[in-house]
Amino acid sequence: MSDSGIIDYAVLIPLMPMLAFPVILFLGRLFNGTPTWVKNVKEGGIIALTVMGASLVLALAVIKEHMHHVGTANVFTWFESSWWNSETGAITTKVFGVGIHIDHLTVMLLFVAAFLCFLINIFSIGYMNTDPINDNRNHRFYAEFVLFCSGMLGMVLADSFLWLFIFWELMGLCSYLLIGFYYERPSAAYAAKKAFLTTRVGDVFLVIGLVMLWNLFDGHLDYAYVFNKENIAAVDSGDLQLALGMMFIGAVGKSAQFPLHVWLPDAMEGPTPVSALIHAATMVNAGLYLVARMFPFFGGAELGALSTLAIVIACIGGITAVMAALIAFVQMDLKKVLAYSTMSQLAYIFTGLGSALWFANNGYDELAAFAMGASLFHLFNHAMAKGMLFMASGSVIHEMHHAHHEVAHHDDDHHDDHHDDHFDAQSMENMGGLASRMPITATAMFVGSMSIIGIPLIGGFWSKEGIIASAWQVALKEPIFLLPAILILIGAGMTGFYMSRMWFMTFAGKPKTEVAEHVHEQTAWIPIPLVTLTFMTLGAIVFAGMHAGHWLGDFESGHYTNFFDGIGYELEHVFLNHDTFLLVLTYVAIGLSLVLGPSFAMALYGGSLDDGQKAKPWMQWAINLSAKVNSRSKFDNTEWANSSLSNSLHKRLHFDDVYDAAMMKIVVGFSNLAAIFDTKFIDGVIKTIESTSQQASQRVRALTTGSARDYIMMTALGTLAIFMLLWGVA
Amino acid sequence: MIDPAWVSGLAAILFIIGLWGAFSRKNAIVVLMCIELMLNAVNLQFVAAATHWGDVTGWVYAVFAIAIAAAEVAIGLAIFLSMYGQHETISLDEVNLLKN
Amino acid sequence: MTTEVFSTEFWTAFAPESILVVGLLLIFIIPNLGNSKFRIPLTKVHVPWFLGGRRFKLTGSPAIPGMLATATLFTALGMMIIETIDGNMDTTTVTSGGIVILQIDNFSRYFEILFLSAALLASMASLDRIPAHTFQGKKSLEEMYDNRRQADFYILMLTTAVGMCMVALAQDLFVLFVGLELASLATYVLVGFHKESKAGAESGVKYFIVGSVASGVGLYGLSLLYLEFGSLQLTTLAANWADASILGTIALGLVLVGFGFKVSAAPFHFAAPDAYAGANSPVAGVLATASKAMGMIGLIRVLLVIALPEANSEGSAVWLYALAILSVVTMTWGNIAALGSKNPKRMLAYSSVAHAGYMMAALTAVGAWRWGEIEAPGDYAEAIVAAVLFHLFVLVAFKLGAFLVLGLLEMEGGASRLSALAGLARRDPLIGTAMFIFMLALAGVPPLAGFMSKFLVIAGIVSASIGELWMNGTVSFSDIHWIWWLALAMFLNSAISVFYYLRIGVVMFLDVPEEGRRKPLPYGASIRMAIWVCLVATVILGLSGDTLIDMCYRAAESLNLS
Amino acid sequence: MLVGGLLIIVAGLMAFFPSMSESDSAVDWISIPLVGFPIIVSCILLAFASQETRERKELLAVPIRLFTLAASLIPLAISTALFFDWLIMVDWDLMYNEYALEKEYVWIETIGVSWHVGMDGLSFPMVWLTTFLIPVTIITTWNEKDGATYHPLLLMMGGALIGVFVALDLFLFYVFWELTLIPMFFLILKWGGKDRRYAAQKFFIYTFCASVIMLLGLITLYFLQPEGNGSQYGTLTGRTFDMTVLFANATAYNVGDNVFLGEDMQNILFAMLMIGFLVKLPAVPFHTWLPDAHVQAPTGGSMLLAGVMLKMGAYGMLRIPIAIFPDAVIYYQDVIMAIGLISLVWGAVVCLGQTNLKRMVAYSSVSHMGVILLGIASMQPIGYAAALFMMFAHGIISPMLFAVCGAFKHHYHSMEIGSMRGMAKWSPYLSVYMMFAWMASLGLPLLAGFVAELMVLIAYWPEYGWWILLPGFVLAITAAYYLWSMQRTIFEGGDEGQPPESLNGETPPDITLPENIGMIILAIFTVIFGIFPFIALGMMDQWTVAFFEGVFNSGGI
Repeated sequence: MSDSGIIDYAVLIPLMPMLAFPVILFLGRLFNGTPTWVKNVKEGGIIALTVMGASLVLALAVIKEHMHHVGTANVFTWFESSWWNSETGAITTKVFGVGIHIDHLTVMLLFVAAFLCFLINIFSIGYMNTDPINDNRNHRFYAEFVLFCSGMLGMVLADSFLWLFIFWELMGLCSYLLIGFYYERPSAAYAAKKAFLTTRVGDVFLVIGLVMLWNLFDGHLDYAYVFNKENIAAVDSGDLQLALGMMFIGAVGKSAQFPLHVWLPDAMEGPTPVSALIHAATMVNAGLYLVARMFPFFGGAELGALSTLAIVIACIGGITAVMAALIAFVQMDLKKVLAYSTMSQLAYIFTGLGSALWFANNGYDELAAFAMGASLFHLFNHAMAKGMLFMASGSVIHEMHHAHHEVAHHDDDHHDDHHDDHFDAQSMENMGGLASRMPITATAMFVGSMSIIGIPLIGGFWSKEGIIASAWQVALKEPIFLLPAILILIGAGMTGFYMSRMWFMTFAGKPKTEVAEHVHEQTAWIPIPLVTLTFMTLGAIVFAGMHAGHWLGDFESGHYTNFFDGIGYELEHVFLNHDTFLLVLTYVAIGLSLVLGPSFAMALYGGSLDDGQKAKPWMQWAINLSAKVNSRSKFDNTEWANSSLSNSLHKRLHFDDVYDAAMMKIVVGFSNLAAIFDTKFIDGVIKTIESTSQQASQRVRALTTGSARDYIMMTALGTLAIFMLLWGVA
Repeated sequence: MIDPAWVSGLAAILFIIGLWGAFSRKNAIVVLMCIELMLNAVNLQFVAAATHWGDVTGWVYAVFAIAIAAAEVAIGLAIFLSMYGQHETISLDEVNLLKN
Repeated sequence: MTTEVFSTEFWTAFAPESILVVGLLLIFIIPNLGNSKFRIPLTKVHVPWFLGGRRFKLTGSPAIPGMLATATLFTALGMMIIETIDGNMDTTTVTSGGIVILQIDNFSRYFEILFLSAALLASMASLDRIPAHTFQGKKSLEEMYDNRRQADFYILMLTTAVGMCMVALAQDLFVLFVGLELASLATYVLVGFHKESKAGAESGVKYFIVGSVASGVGLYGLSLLYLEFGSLQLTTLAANWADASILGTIALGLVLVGFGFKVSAAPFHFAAPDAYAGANSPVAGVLATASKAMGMIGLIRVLLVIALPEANSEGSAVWLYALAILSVVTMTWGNIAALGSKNPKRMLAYSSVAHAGYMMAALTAVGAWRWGEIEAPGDYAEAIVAAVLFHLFVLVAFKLGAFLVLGLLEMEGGASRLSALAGLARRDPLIGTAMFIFMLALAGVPPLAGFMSKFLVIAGIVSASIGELWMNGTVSFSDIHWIWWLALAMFLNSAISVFYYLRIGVVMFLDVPEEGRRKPLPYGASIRMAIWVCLVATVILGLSGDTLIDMCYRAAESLNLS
Repeated sequence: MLVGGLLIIVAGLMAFFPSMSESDSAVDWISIPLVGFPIIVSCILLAFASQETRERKELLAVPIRLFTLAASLIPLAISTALFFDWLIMVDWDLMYNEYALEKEYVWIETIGVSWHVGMDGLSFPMVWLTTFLIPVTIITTWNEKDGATYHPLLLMMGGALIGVFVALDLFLFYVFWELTLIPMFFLILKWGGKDRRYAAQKFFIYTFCASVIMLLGLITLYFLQPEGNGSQYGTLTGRTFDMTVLFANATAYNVGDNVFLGEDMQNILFAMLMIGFLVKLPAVPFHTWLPDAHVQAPTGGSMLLAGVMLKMGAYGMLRIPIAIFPDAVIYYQDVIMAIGLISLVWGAVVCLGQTNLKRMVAYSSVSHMGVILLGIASMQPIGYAAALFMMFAHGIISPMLFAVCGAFKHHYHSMEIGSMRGMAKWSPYLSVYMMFAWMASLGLPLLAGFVAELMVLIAYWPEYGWWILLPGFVLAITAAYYLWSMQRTIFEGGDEGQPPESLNGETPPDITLPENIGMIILAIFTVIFGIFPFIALGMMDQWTVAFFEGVFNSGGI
């Protein structure tokens, strides 16, 4: 089945960036250092931007066309494979192709990906091209950037799990390259390796899952075939659950969930736009996308047969949500806080998806649709907000760098190269009071944080409530689900704390260093995406009004024609729920995230700005409030800060240590043993054979004594021997 | 007339003595003599067999064998001479430059 | 065709051999031509007598004997090849008094060609190896020696050739033995030819003594055979073999020893390495190829022509186990000993022991099948014998070739250490490459002649082990005759042998030449020519051995084994 | 320019001979152009060069090099033209036991040996690969010392390798099989590293010992054939070494109860043949010759060794024992699987502990060759096709790996991982190629190696189930050692980089132009075959189908 129309050109969406990759890379090698290339083309940034813009336009066109119906297109046959039945001897040939598949899920992620890629490209031009450290390597950045975008867009558009995986790996590669962008830093090199390797572990399972799926579905991995209800029903659901479980491990790796989460914080070694795009907004969503893709299996399979997997997914989500939030409590690095926050929020979505899958598998179609919608909406909100947060943090870091540069040059002109040495531009301990100095950034950060925390009426609130509600609704039916349900509820409060902590430490209070006093917002390009996304986040109610259910596959249902009806329904659903339990739950969650978490944060880290400095009014109240709370409460957390829990939180709950030890001690140890076995044993055997035969040679040749008498005697003996032999036979 | 079997027996004994002597004696000349002994055993055997079969070829063989033995002695002595020239000994045990 | 000795037909048929003898006599005579006159007694009439006196300058040149020998061998060889190559050769049997003495057939001619080729190459090489110094002026003692012994050397060489031819032609075991002795006695002297050196004298003594004992034992075996059968005619013996008593078997064993020494089978091989090491290289080459082939004729005659069971009888040959054990011991011993040998000549000697083992394994295979069970046993036997013949012939190409390369090195002083070969490929790439190709051929690397021959030998063994089993339906591994394991042993041995053959290559290509061997190699036109001939033969016979294989088959067929 | 010229030649060939690939083509496209020509030309060049003095050799190096390159382009042009020819036809006629461009000339008629050459879907990709790699290798190692003899040796190697792949006669096959040893032996011996003496001998002896056993198996098999009449049959033995006849016999005699060879006979012969091929492959525990040979071999030697020579083992397996003894394959299925799995895991695990770059890459070859065995053990056409594609893909990727190692050695005089850091600063091109090659080798999608690995896994699962975790584990380990080595060469080193001590303070250079050209060609083809695997996979798939029809379906299973 193949549609025609705009979808025929959909393949260009990933293809254009992919083709731009070599162009930028090699032109960069050629033109590096020429002023035109550096100033006007922004070392490839403009080329990339053009390409991403074109992709975005095309993507929007495709989205418009396929908003309400599924579209598919074949591109070419990738390979053919044949199977032999050893019983009958029959040989069947399976064709495996490449194609485009567009449905609701695709549409949503396509928008997120294309839109954010474009915005972050704009941001990068501002961020990357003004830093001298990036001279001579920016073309590399843009090349890898567009390749990544191609991977992300391709993954979303792919029409089969295999092609999903292929683009998934492509993203992994780009992630690796971009984390290691500052290749000369050992920490970057280490982080890049770690990221690739950890996700690779997940990918291995994903491949195995694909292989199992391939065999279950008779050589098909394309959505059109595997999502067919009859085909799903024909499959043994136990096997299916194993296969999907394997694939889920891949998703765990990619989306940095427990226990394969260790790579994400380190991945912040990459340039900030990379963190924004790859490690917050798009690539880490790939795992979610994969799990969301599994939805039809749960709907189609035998009732309850796959619910174990759904529970596992939700539990992993719950555990990660709390764990990441805990670690985020103690992080001082601005980007690392955001990284842990990303982990935690992705975990929410996993829990939501788990609930949706559970519902789907147990026959609660409407609830499933709701939970699915909530999860995907959260994905959307989180992508927008987190992308913005990262860009804002990038803005902060960038300006801190500039300020540091200025300050350092002001103070002493004697030495120029000291400024990189000991100053950490990313540490929140060096910031403070930036709200007035960086109004746009502070606003963006403010809105973003609120969205993540789940402040009512803003961004993530709508979706987060849905996720918590869904999880609890499952928990009412399935007691094991209480674990993730409780965990994410606690996590909501923790989110409130660490996000507020981050904001207050950075923007409120007095500047903690001299550098922070000299910060200005001065870089062009950067505000564009920040402002855009601020409005996107604030306007989430609009998207919510299109009904969360819309994000779900069933296009026929749950789709309000009247826009304001939708908003009304949404508001009613959240704040005046007819189900008392859910109503209470909502307010508990609001209370936790809105009141408890931020209050603690204010108490610990709040404070007023410098005298004479004034933030924009929409933030000033929060700063004032925090100053008040802070001064009222005599809250001392030094004891807690020195506790062993805090220590282990600083050490990221020892996961990295354990993994490193396992790798270095066990695997490398075994490897050394194997190498020794090769050289000592196998080669040893050969050398022994050789030396033994040399010795034998010595012995044998020693029989040739040189005395003719001995030779005669041997002849005589030989005669005798022949004599005996012949006699014996005769 | 003596039964050829006895002659054969004598030949066998001679042969064994010759063979034994060939590797138990050191002196090259004695070894050469032992080899001659073996050849003589062959001659005796031929003659005995010829008598046994009443066939004249055996005699011819014996005559040829004697000629061969003679040639062998001639060459052997010449070779021993050259050995003596170089090694100044005719003890076979002491001529063991080439070995292994 | 049957003819009497010295009849007209005899001379026609034996023209090549006659030429050899004439050449031999000429080498006696020509150098001695001089202005001596014979005074008729009691008169003063001086009749020119020409033998002795002041030698003529032209005929007295020390170079003459070598050229004469080479020319003679070349002529005889050419005649034989022309006669044989088209395959339409008449069989000529020579009788005397009812006894068949000699027979010219494909088999004997084949071996004669082999012997003469080896002798020809050796004498060509010796032209440079033992150079005749014709230049004027002061000569060193060494050169004087060389000059004086020119005639001796080539006379011995031709004598060896004649003796070997006689072995090939003989139809009577005793005649065979006489020929063997003729050749042997000449080679004893050749081995000890360098009597000015300790090694030369010593090797001559050892080879002589052990050889004499072995031939004594063999001769005694013959006498026992005669005692048993009353005749030493091959046909008679073959016909009566089935009725032989234990005495016949014992005699067979003793005869085996005589030939075993010639083919240098373990444990009769001990003198061989010493002899090769002490002899000069072309002579060692002849020992390793022609002399071995001579012994092989004996083995084939005795074991295959005489001592095989009748075509329709059950059971395998009586010597099967003895020969199988002997062959495995021989090949393993040779290879193991060669493995550690640091002297290239000894190494080649041991390798030739190993090759003897391979050929004996092939002969074993002939005795293996149960003659009664097989429809056409002769086919198998012929295939194997042909393979052995092929192997013997190509050995002349690459083993003798290898010895000739060593001979070239000997021209600048001894070649008894591996280091003498060091850097040969750098000093003279073509000679180095040739040597490497000889080594590869010895190891049995395709597409060289050595591979082809080994391949044929093994194919022969395997074919005999399988026989015609495939006709009976399903073939199971246990149905296969145990001699199949001989093939495996052969293969394992060839695998071992690669070690030492390759080492020579490595030394030649990698190592730095030792002191005193930095200059280019001595030129030596004729020895190089001989090496090229060997090289070309090694390659050509490997690439396309059809003509030679056909010749071998015809030779094998003329044995009338079935 | 080169590529353009090549395309022109290809176009010209196709224009003049529109039906090159027709099986009854009157022109013999294989014997002389593909096999004879490289060998003869190289022999002439070698003989010519060897007689010159050292100074003259230096002078001659450039013309000889150019001539060798030109000579090597001719086979490439022919094989590429054939490739296009088949590609356009789409329906491949390169089926099992139906050969294109088949030619037969009687060679040694007494024992039934003929010069029988032809190509099918199994051999053609390998032939093309060989013809492709030789010019690439020559270009990449353009500046190797003693070029006057080095490059002709590479050419000779290529001719012998093509000979192995096109031979349809067991004897011929064996001849070429052994012939490949000789140029390689010299390449290692003359241009090798410090331990070259040991490595060269080990290489030669290992393979020779194994192939000797294989030869015994072949001869035994030969005599177990029924006698026949015809030009291919030996006039004296009545049997033939012709593979086509052998395959026909094998299928004919495997039907029903009339099993020609007893089960144990089949198994023993199968094992004997396999030993030869497994050592060549190499499979653990016969693999230790490979790291030594690679580490000591010069770049060009390594490229051909890894690129084509190892595939001879896999090719031979599929060509002879598996085709003739289908029952034995099933009998030994688990053993093959186990050997493959052990090779796979062992090679990868050992890699992790290596500090020598080339040694690591060599062990990774061992690991990848294990994948081929897994494909064979899967007993599915898809697995076989995957094995074939693995051979092909690895044939493009591994030369690049070794080209990178060679360039590394060439420019930094060291092979130690970690002896230098921050290579990206000094040698950006080399870093890019290194990263690319490493990524391709660890099976990154859209590069040639991925499809093969995936297909093997797909074929593996239904047969062996959860054992699949081990190959999966290896995928991760492979990534680990590659990433680890990159981390410590390309990355790190601080702002100034950390050049290796072996440079003695000189500035580390980037790679030279020839190396650049060679590697970029390899990289381009890695991508092409990664994105469009069907170019080669199409014929492989159809061949395997025909193979299964012809072998397993006609076997009495």
